[in-house]
Amino acid sequence: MSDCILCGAQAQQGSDVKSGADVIELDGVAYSYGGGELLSDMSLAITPGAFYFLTGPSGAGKTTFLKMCYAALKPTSGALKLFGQDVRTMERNDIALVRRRIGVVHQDCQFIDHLSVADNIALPLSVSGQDNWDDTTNLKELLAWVGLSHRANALPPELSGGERQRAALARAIIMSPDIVLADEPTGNVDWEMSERLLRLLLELNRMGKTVVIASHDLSLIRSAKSQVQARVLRIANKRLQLAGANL
Amino acid sequence: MSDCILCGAQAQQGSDVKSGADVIELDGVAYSYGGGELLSDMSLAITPGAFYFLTGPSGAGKTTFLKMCYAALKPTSGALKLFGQDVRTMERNDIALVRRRIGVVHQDCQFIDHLSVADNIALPLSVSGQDNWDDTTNLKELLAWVGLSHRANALPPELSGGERQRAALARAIIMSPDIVLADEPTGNVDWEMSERLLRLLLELNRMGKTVVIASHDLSLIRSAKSQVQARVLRIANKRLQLAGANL
Amino acid sequence: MSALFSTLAALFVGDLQRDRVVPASGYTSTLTSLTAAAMAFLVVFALALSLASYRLAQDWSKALEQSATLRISAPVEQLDAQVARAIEILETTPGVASARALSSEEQSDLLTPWLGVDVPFDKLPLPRLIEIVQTPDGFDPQGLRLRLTGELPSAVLDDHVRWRRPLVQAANWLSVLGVVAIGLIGLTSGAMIILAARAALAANAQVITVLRLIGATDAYIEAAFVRRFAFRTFIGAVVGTVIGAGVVALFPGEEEQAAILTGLRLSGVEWMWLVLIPPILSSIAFSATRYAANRLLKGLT
Amino acid sequence: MSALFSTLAALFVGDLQRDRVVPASGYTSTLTSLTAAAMAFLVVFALALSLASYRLAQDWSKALEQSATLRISAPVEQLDAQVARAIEILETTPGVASARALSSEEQSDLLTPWLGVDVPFDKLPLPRLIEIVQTPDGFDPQGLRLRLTGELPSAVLDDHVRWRRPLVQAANWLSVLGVVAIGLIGLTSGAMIILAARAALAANAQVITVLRLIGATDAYIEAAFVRRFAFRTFIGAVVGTVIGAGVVALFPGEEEQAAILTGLRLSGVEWMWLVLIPPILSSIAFSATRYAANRLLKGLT
Ligand SMILES: Nc1ncnc2c1ncn2[C@@H]1O[C@H](COP(=O)(O)OP(=O)(O)OP(=O)(O)O)[C@@H](O)[C@H]1O
Ligand SMILES: Nc1ncnc2c1ncn2[C@@H]1O[C@H](COP(=O)(O)OP(=O)(O)OP(=O)(O)O)[C@@H](O)[C@H]1O
Ligand SMILES: [Mg+2]
Ligand SMILES: [Mg+2]
Repeated sequence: MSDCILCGAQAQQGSDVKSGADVIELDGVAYSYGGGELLSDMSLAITPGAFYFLTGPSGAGKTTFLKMCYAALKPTSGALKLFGQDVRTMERNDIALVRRRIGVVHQDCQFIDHLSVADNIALPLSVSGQDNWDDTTNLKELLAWVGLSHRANALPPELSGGERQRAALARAIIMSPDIVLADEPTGNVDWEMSERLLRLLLELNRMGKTVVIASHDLSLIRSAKSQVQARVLRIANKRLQLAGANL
Repeated sequence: MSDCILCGAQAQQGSDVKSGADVIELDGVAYSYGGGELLSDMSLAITPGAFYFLTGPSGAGKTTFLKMCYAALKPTSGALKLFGQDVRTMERNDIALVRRRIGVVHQDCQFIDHLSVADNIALPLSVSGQDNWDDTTNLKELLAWVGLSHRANALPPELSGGERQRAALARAIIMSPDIVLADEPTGNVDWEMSERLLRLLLELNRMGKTVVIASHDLSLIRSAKSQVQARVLRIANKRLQLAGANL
Repeated sequence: MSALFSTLAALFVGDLQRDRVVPASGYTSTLTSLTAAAMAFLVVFALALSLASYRLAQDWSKALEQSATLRISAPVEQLDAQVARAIEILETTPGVASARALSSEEQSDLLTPWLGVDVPFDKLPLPRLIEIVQTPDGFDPQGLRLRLTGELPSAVLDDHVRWRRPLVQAANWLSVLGVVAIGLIGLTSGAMIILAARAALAANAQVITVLRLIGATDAYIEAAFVRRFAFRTFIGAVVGTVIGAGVVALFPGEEEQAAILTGLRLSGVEWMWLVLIPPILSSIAFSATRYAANRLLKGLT
Repeated sequence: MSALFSTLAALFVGDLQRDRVVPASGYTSTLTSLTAAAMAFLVVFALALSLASYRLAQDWSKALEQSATLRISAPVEQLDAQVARAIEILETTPGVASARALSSEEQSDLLTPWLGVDVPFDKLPLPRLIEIVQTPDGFDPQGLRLRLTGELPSAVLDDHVRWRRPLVQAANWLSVLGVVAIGLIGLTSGAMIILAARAALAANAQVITVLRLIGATDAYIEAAFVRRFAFRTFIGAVVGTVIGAGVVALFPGEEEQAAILTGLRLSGVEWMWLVLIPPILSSIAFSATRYAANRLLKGLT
């Protein structure tokens, strides 16, 4: 299964990604949490600038798949490469560095509860040593975009469910990462807000970023497909399938 | 704003609820987290056996509203009565006892992480001293219904997002409570599963239980309305509004 | 006593179903046990030190009581009269418990180490010695000397063991210090156990939130935590006390040592004190956890 | 030394931006400070006890060195010869450092307390006393007596302060015990700080997860925690040491007390030892936290 060469966003791909090289490459990847295999024999090559949806019933392994894509889990068999590096040979430090190029929206959004929302969103910059980054403009813009300007100084536990998801998305994209992996980013927000978040992700994609979204929100997927050349992957019977035009 | 007297489920209302008395009664309730008022002047009487949806944009106060309904938050002004008892005069112990009659599905489902899923679901029974309850049949049935039979012995952190929500729902209803309050119970599950969970809630409602669901999933609401006399409340501009037939 | 008993009974009812809601192990509970063990161990030491120095002070006080002598030199015919008069004076002196003239045999015994048995003591014009037994406070040697010079110019007051008095005070003081140390250790344990309990409660904030959500009463939640903690502390304190007692038992006892130190080892009924350490420490834990749990719960809904 | 210095330097660079990711306060960090303070306080005490009993052992040893006398009674004409012979024998006895006959003035001084100045010592057939200075191990009194009876049947060996020897051993032993106690306290502090650090790390599991998620390296996370903990421990240890030193300074010193106890108070250069306590304790915390953080991080992805 290889990526579509017609993908419109490829032309503007991020400058620090080797041209043409796949950003995520799975080759016969399988995963098991200890019992039977949850995912097996998955092969896929995600080229820079692609836009993917990941669907499948609850418990199919969507989150597990995404966790492998940011090296939080290592495949129990098969080879997985991130930016051309095989995760099996990656040291803990390499993983940390690779993650700076991957923005992740976790399904249960996790924050540092004693830091304000704004500080949490800016944290990736501090962690990667970009403390001097001009946060007064960019951060404010980002907060406005996800509709959290008025909650910037709140603590994460004081946010509503949807506000947490938006904050998590803001944190994931503040570093302008090469890949954005989002796990149910619109699970707790209403239709208008999820449209708005989708627009944000589409814009990132237009800038050449690769986007992978796990979601079971069919209307979101339909809406995205009407705006971008998005591919829909489905996890069923432990395998990865490319869903057809009809979802 | 008073409850519809035509409500079909009222005839089969739970035997331990005073006939005709409202289970939740708001009279000019307002709430503020310290800043301005988030919710204001809300009046509503929920009769036993009613089925309500609660919608509104992210951050409107849906979770806050539900928290008041199980006395986790006390109104900053106005009167709120649960089963005829005014929450302002309730002692901590009274609150604990009232909660045994209210099943809550929290938006960020919380479990005791070192107890198995089955133990977590059975916990309300243990807490209310019904340890000798026949858990081999009822619990198993419940687990099967929410599709968690195969995960009964897993620990909560090992569950997928959707599995957590289903476990939380199972825990909320195991005591066969008079009221079920569910905050986005289908935020992380696919369409089939959310239909199934809805059927479970509808069945409870037919047994005379009162159900209040906060959700922004319009298709879920439409589906419910086709099966039960469900009312849709909307929080907008700090007020509670009864949404019309057209959502 | 019955409160203590019911506390202990509550501790040993085992791992009730409801107690499973509190994680059985964890760093903070290990820490609690270790703190209790360390504190119990130190209490045993402080107790041994305190009791030993108390005994020392007692012994030295006794020695002090017989530490003064009055020496009267006079022509043989006046000697008895002067001795009698001296005793009269002494008996009216504040701080003197009793006074007694030594017999000539006693006097010879005192001199033998220096002169050997060959010296014909009975033929010598030896002075007479009066042994003065003092009250614990002792007398005022200057005042006594003044009184004596008038009537008995030959009398020489020898208060030669008087220098020991500050030592007795020091020993007494050491004993009090031991008790203060025990108090301090108790306070510190209390503080540490409170903090450990709070840390554990904070670490289990989610457990508590869940329990409140599903309708658990404060009493239910409190009991689960309090039992766990009091039990942990009890076990820790027992271990600490036993180890401490073992080490103290290795100390030189009174038999092997001479009178002054009288041994750091505890003796007889003193060992009974140790039995109190675990219940006292776990009572501290009991109240500390109860207090911490109460405070935490008040903050939740 | 330079490692220590850089550790200390790292401790005092203040609340760096990155350190904010670790909550500034919390029960476990208060607990860490308190543990460090309590432990430092106890170390000061144990140190004072150890040093005081060491001094005591030294003093008593010195007293023991001059504790034996040999008494020779003989007809006046033979006395000098017998004394000379006795000294010869003594000087070849193992355990005897030196032996010296007392002059008659010294002998009179010894007797004055008992006999007064009126007794004509020079006219009495007094025995001669030989003072024996012993080596620290002392001599074998039975063996010496046997050797003496053959040649000098009148010689009486008086070893009357010999009973003090076990006391010196006891004091030495107490001093060693103090050092052992310091070691134990060090180990216990280490264990408690490790546990407190782990408890804190466990309490901050979410912080660590989030940091890993957004690409923080192990070194970044470790440094934030390690600094916080070493600093907490340092502050606690300083406070504990200062309070301990204050209390020890209130102890009776050598001036006020007689020779035997020689004061629990530290003297002169001994105070310098205390300066070492905080850096040592915070080094323990440094390694303990580093170890705990390392272990925790290895378990995360
Ligand atoms: N740490 C774990 N240990 C054991 N099993 C696990 C663990 N994490 C997840 N699982 C199991 O693996 C399966 C897949 O989980 P995953 O979270 O990937 O599902 P998902 O597709 O994201 O589902 P959802 O849509 O509900 O979030 C589930 O059955 C889950 O219980
Ligand atoms: N503890 C708190 N302290 C201060 N503000 C809070 C607190 N909890 C919630 N809020 C704020 O109150 C508002 C309403 O929160 P609430 O959780 O009720 O929203 P919601 O309608 O449930 O939204 P969502 O659909 O996103 O879950 C939000 O703006 C939120 O930030
Ligand atoms: Mg998932
Ligand atoms: Mg909400």
